[in-house]
Amino acid sequence: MSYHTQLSRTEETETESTGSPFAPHTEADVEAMLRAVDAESVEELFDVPNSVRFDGEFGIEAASEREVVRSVVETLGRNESATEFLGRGHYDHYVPSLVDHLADRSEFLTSYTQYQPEITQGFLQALFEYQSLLVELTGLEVANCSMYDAATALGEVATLSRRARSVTGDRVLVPDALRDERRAVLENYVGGTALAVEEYPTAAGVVDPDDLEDALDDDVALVYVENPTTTGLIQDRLEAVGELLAADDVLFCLGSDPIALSLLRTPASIGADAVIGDASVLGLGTAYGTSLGLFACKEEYLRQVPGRLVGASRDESGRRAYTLTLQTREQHIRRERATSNICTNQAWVALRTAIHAAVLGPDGLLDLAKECHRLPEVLARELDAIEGVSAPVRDGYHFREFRATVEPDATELVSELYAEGFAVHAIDADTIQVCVTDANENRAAELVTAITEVLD
Amino acid sequence: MSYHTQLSRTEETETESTGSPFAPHTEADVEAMLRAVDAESVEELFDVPNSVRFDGEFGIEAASEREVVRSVVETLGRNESATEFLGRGHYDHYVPSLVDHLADRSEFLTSYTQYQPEITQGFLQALFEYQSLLVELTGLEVANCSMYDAATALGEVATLSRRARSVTGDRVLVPDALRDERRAVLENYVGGTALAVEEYPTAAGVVDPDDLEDALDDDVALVYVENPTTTGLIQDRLEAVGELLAADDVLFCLGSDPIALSLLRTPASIGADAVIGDASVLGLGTAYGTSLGLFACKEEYLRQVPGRLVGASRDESGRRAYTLTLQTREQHIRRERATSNICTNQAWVALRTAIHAAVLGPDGLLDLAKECHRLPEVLARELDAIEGVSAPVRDGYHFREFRATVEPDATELVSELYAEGFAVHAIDADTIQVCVTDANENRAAELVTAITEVLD
Amino acid sequence: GYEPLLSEKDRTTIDVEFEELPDELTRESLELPALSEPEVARHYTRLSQMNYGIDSGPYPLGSCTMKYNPKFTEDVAARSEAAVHPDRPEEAVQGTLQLYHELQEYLGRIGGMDAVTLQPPAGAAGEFTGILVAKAYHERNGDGERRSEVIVPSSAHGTNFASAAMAGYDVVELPGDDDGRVDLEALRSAVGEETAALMLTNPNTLGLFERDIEEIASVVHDAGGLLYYDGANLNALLGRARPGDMGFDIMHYNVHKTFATPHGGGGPGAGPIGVTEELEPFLPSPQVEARNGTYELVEPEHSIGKVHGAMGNWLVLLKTHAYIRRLGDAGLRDTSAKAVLNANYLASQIDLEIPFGPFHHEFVASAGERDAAEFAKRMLDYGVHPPTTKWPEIVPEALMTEPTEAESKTTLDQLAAAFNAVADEDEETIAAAPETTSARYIDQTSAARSPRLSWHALSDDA
Amino acid sequence: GYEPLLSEKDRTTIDVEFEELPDELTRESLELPALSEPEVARHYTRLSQMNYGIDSGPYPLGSCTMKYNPKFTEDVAARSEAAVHPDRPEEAVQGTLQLYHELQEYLGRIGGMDAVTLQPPAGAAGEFTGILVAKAYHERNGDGERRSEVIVPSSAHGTNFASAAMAGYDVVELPGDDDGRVDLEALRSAVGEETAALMLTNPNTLGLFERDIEEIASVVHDAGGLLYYDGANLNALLGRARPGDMGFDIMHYNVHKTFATPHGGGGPGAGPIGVTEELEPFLPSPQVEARNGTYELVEPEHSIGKVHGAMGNWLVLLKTHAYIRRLGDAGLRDTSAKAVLNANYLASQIDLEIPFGPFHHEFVASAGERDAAEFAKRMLDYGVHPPTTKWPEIVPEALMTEPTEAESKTTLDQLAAAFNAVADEDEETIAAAPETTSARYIDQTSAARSPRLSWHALSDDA
Repeated sequence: MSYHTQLSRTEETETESTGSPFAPHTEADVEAMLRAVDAESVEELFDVPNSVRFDGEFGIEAASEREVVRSVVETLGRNESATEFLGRGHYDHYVPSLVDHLADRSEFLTSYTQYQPEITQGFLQALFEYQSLLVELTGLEVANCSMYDAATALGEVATLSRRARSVTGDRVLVPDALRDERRAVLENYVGGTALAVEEYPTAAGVVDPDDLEDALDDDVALVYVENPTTTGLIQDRLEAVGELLAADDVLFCLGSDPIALSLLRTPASIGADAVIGDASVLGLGTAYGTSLGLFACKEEYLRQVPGRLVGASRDESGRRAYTLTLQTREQHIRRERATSNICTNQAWVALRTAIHAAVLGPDGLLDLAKECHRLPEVLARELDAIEGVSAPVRDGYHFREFRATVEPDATELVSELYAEGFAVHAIDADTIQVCVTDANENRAAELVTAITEVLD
Repeated sequence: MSYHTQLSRTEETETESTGSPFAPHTEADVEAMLRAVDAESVEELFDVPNSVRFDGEFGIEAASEREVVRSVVETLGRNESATEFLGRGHYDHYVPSLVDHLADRSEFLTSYTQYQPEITQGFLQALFEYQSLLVELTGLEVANCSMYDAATALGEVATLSRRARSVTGDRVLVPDALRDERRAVLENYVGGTALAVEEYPTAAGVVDPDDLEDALDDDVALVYVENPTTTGLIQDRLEAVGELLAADDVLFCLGSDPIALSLLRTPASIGADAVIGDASVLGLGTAYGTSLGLFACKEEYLRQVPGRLVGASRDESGRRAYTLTLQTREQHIRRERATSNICTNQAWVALRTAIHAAVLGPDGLLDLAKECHRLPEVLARELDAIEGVSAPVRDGYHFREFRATVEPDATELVSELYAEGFAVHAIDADTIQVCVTDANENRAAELVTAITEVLD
Repeated sequence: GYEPLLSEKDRTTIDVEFEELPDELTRESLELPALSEPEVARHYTRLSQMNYGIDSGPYPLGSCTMKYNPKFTEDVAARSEAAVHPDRPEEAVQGTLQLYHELQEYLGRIGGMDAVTLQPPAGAAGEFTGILVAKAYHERNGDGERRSEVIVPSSAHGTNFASAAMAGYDVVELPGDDDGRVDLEALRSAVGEETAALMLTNPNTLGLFERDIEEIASVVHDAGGLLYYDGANLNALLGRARPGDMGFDIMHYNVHKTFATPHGGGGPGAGPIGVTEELEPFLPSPQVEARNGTYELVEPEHSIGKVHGAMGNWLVLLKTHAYIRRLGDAGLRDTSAKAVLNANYLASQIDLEIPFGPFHHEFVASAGERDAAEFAKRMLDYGVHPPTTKWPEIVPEALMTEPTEAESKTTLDQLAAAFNAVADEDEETIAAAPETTSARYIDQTSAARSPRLSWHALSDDA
Repeated sequence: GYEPLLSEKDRTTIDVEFEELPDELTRESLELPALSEPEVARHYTRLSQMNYGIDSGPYPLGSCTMKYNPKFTEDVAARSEAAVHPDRPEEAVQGTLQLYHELQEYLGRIGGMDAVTLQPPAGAAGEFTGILVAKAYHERNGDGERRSEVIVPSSAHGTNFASAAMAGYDVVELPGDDDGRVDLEALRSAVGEETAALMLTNPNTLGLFERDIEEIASVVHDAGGLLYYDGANLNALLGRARPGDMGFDIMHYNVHKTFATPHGGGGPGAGPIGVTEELEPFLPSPQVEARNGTYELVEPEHSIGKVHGAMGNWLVLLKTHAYIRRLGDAGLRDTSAKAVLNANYLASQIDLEIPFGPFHHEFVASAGERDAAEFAKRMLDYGVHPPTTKWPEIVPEALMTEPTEAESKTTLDQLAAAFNAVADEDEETIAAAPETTSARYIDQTSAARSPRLSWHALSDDA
């Protein structure tokens, strides 16, 4: 009886595992291989001094595939089941089934970075198309083929501003409404430089060019503005911001996402130098963190771009072909002088985003973006009609979400809504924030009813 | 704006659909194509007399992918959630994830019957390997590459017995314990012939060669025996049955399945001429009917076999290649003189079965089969310890399932167990039947508790 | 591409020993490949790469309706709630029964039939079921003995002949008219007291609508026969004409053709049948009926019994339900519009003789002097799947071509280019094909002459 | 294989008009491919067929640990319950937090570390996080200014250098010894008051265990520095030795290497880090802690803050959890056994110079007179993925080869045959490679000289 078939038995009978079910060796194989390397046992091959040899146990019990799946699913079942009306920078949209089926093809999923372009044309082309999507959406000339998430992309923009010769100064200005998490990541990314992060005042994230101007001085290297804001508002004075910043040697970075960019003013048209954000609003949605950092910028910063870039070239037969390019920016070539330390990025999520965008096409994207405006407008109006609720809190154009003041207590309301199967943000003692997209709009009416009943 | 992108919009905004989301035509395409065929409109192309033109509505509302998935899943949610301890010819076993991932590859799933072998070698080889698996399991020389299910395979064996020159007679003998459904299908398959279906007596499906001998006469064409029985028993006198039937010009057909065959006497060794059964116990399990008919027989019946056969050949370069073979048996060539009308069969389920068997390997298969004996033995013993339960009802060797008598009322017990989340068969007023495999054994202890409590 | 057999990678013999059962109940040994999960994963991944599916490119097999299979229907069918045991009592499976009932209703409306059974597990099984229903009907009318014939046009699918014969009928072949359609005179002389049914495909396998369908129905009905509709070509008529309205008494639906469920390399499919009110009592058991919001399994009064051991290919039916819901009325109508437009457009772009017309969903081109099978093999070298060949025989060296609604104009142009390129090539080139496929031309004759049907039958050097 | 760009199939410009927003807030137009679902399905199916993955064949990229990715972990990560919003309060996400906590524990035990954060979204992010922790520790000790250097061996991964630099450190490169390992004398002279940390891979990128690891640890610790373990090669040591026991203070885990989560064409991965008790207060926020059976998000006392906007690449972490559970102690131990056996066996079968040894999980062969990159391209023609090339530089024309535990002896023999066949070929043949791939040799130099990074940058004829 062969060694590994003993293991396949554990699959079904759950006798104790004696090894890895994913190592294909038969006993005969092991013997032949040991003979070939002139060893008596596998242990002999470990050149590890006895003093640091580990002979303990991890105390992790092996389990059959069936048991593991069952157990993990049961544990996940401990999560409260709730329809999420949560947003604040992390958004869910319906992902077409085709995205899963195509992205899960093992030739994509189980491949590595495309160091051998001749046998990885498929992924390279998909990433080239992803870059092209972002170029179209931002109006900027360059997009890389992925960062980890919006927060780390913001960090990378900040360090880029440090390297770019056209930019001077040590101050990085971010909106006072920036999510704490993004700010915290940014602080760590600039921690190795002379840059310091400072806030500029906004009205719940909406920038007033005059207030921004007051915060500006010669020492500002980077100004970061989000559109839409984390509070769900569409910026209405970006052109003025762009003009203000164009005059200076300041890098103007806009935070956004591919759905918003399908409808809103292109970053290029308001003078942005770079765009970062969360691109996984297409293709993945919220997944407790798994995400995709969008990164695009003007061509003048090309040599300072962090991360992978895919470029078009030709193969020996003269046919178009794709390859990773400008690798001399990267850590495996430039080491401590690289533009970033990033190596493994989020290529597969970028593939999902590209497929989702391809399924939607330009009309589908635009219509989805329009729904992101309409749905919160409608829901806010309906909530506003409830006694004790005032929504939206601020006049303005909404995208996906809005804030509402509630009486008597926002925290209590949110907690009671959880019990009813709805998740909304509590912002402070009398403010909630509600996010509505195509992913949860089917339960919006029930949310209205639930809020009415709780406040009644 | 193109025509089909209007449709992709409906995907997200649920405005009314104006056509198929799976037809890729732009408006410009349609215009150019109409010009090419010299038509003003598509309607013009329909050569349908007005008198039979349909201008009504089906009254089926289009829905977005998201809506359809949500709605179907919600409706399925109306099924009571219960752990099934049901068997009686339909069995569940854990299907490894790899089976889904490989069988779902679109090159397999979206292909058709292998009429062009040069571009369908992959599926042909998989089916050849499936046939080989059945040949090994049955010990017979020939297996086809799929039937619909066990019941229709039984029907096909009966009509084969009619065509086989070595077989005479008009009586088809089946066990009195045969499932009604299988009997009913068999009746329909022989309805176009002179064959008549009759029962022979058994002890809850277990055949007694003496009783069978009493039922035999010169007019018997086919004797069908199941091992294990629908009641969960392993036949213990098959060799005598085989000897009995070998003397006559009777076709001896055994009903079984690939897991049972991994452990039990090979049909060939007890003199069976053919084997039918449900092969989807590997690869699929119970799915409210979706199944896979196993069909194998001795080489002497080769030219009478129903369904597709894959054979080995060579291509022009001399390399081994596979092809559908002996197609002159089939309906598309032989028409009314074909061995069967079957065309579309269950190829994809056969692929799943083959993959599942490959993942298990011989040891895994055998161990799974052993568990199918051990688990019901243990559970029967535990149930027998409950006051008011006597299990198993009959001495013998069990496979997957067993019967138990219960007091005071089996129907009531079964109904109360449903309320507790367990499904078991009620056989008659005081008998239940319980099936336990690797798929539900994790809840067997809870079933014991539930039965104890209900009967308490 | 070449991939060794599993058995060439490993063949392990294990002794079957099991102390808990007497030796005479168990087998002695078992010899199968013992491979690890990574090896199995690569084996089948490579096999898949040696296979052509709809997602690989166009697949214009006439009469097979190979169209795009939407992926979301797979997700729905993969839900664990869908895979229940067939012996569950009605009350424990209301969700499944509701969907089952809805699909019965949808198909009835689409075909213009009064009642539908979903039980037949494939199109041919649907034919067999339909003929059994006809037979039961005639028998119930005391007419069973006399009505011993089923009439089938010569251009019909082979399954029609075989299904009728399986049900015990004599098959009467009906020659076609010069215009490729039913010859009314021939029909009149074929029909009589012995006629149990006429089986008809409409549009027929040449893609032609049987314009005289009402007359045909009268002839058959007047003689006391029933009219059976072979649904293989229904994709041509969705929302334009319904078999029930044309006078058909029985029809089957090929859900894996018309309703885009995957063909799965040859199944599973599903072949529901629809019947008129008169024939409803003869349908297989059980039917699903809705009563006061709950769903029940009901045995029709004069049911023929069963044609499948459980409820048919339920997972396939579930995909069908989801597909029909996705499209709705407008989507179904548009499906036929584009299928017919595509066939006509493609025909217009091919430089081969294409007799008859006007075409609906398909057409049959003639390879002329060339061998149609060789012509098709050469098309493989152009990266497309060829049409169905050598059938129907009324067209010499037939290339029966059905592009379906799911192909774009660009793809149709590529297909036409492949047809035309081969049409321009010399015999030698064509005969040497295919050159670019994973296997070269395969010898089917010798495979049939000395059949080797399992790895046990291969010698070591084979 | 060749597949046009989406933009070559269609480019549709739509006007962006939306009455509900002022014109100045919206863009003017949007130009993107407008394709139907069937067209999109074929596009990406074909692209996938032009890509090589682990399920296609062996992938012995040194230092990348490309091993079989079990499929069930994908199913677990695809569960809707797994995809919750990161702003859910603790009490609403106890299941997720329990798994998160269990994985922290598992990794701690496997690495011999006292505490683990799962937040870093990749291996390099783990390095950066680890160095930030070291920095925070030194700063807290009032030693931040002085300790301005991180020492990195010359054979280390490029990320080590870059991560240290990103954290603001001066990088001191440590030359290797003649035996391919750390030169203790060189280390002693490099270490000093300025040393914040030494970053080390063990086994190193030559596959060699740093036998003097305890001595190395003493040297660094005595100088007040910290020892950082680059976990890229942990697959060689599972259950045989633990970084924590060797004296490392900080380590990262590459779950997409050691724990078989898919590389995804370049991510997502995950790079958890483990630290000693002393460094635990500096870990990123939040940590998941278990208190009386409930799980809480806790900010460590002197936390460095955050290195990712949410909880890291959670779906990848979930797969890691499932994989570790599947294997358990024995499976993990066996993983390293087979990985080391495979590397040694493969090395024994290759007719090239392979300096140094004994090897653990990988080895570096020398292409000798040949160009390693060209050698690798030629291997593509033998249907296998070549090794990592030209690195580490200590071996001339390096072919850095890591077969992992998941390859069978048969596959290793095929790999060795590919190495040996190329080794026997003449320069011309090698230079002409590859010949059988979907693209021929690609000019990377001109791609970099005039970068074309989107379809907008392509002229019509390009």
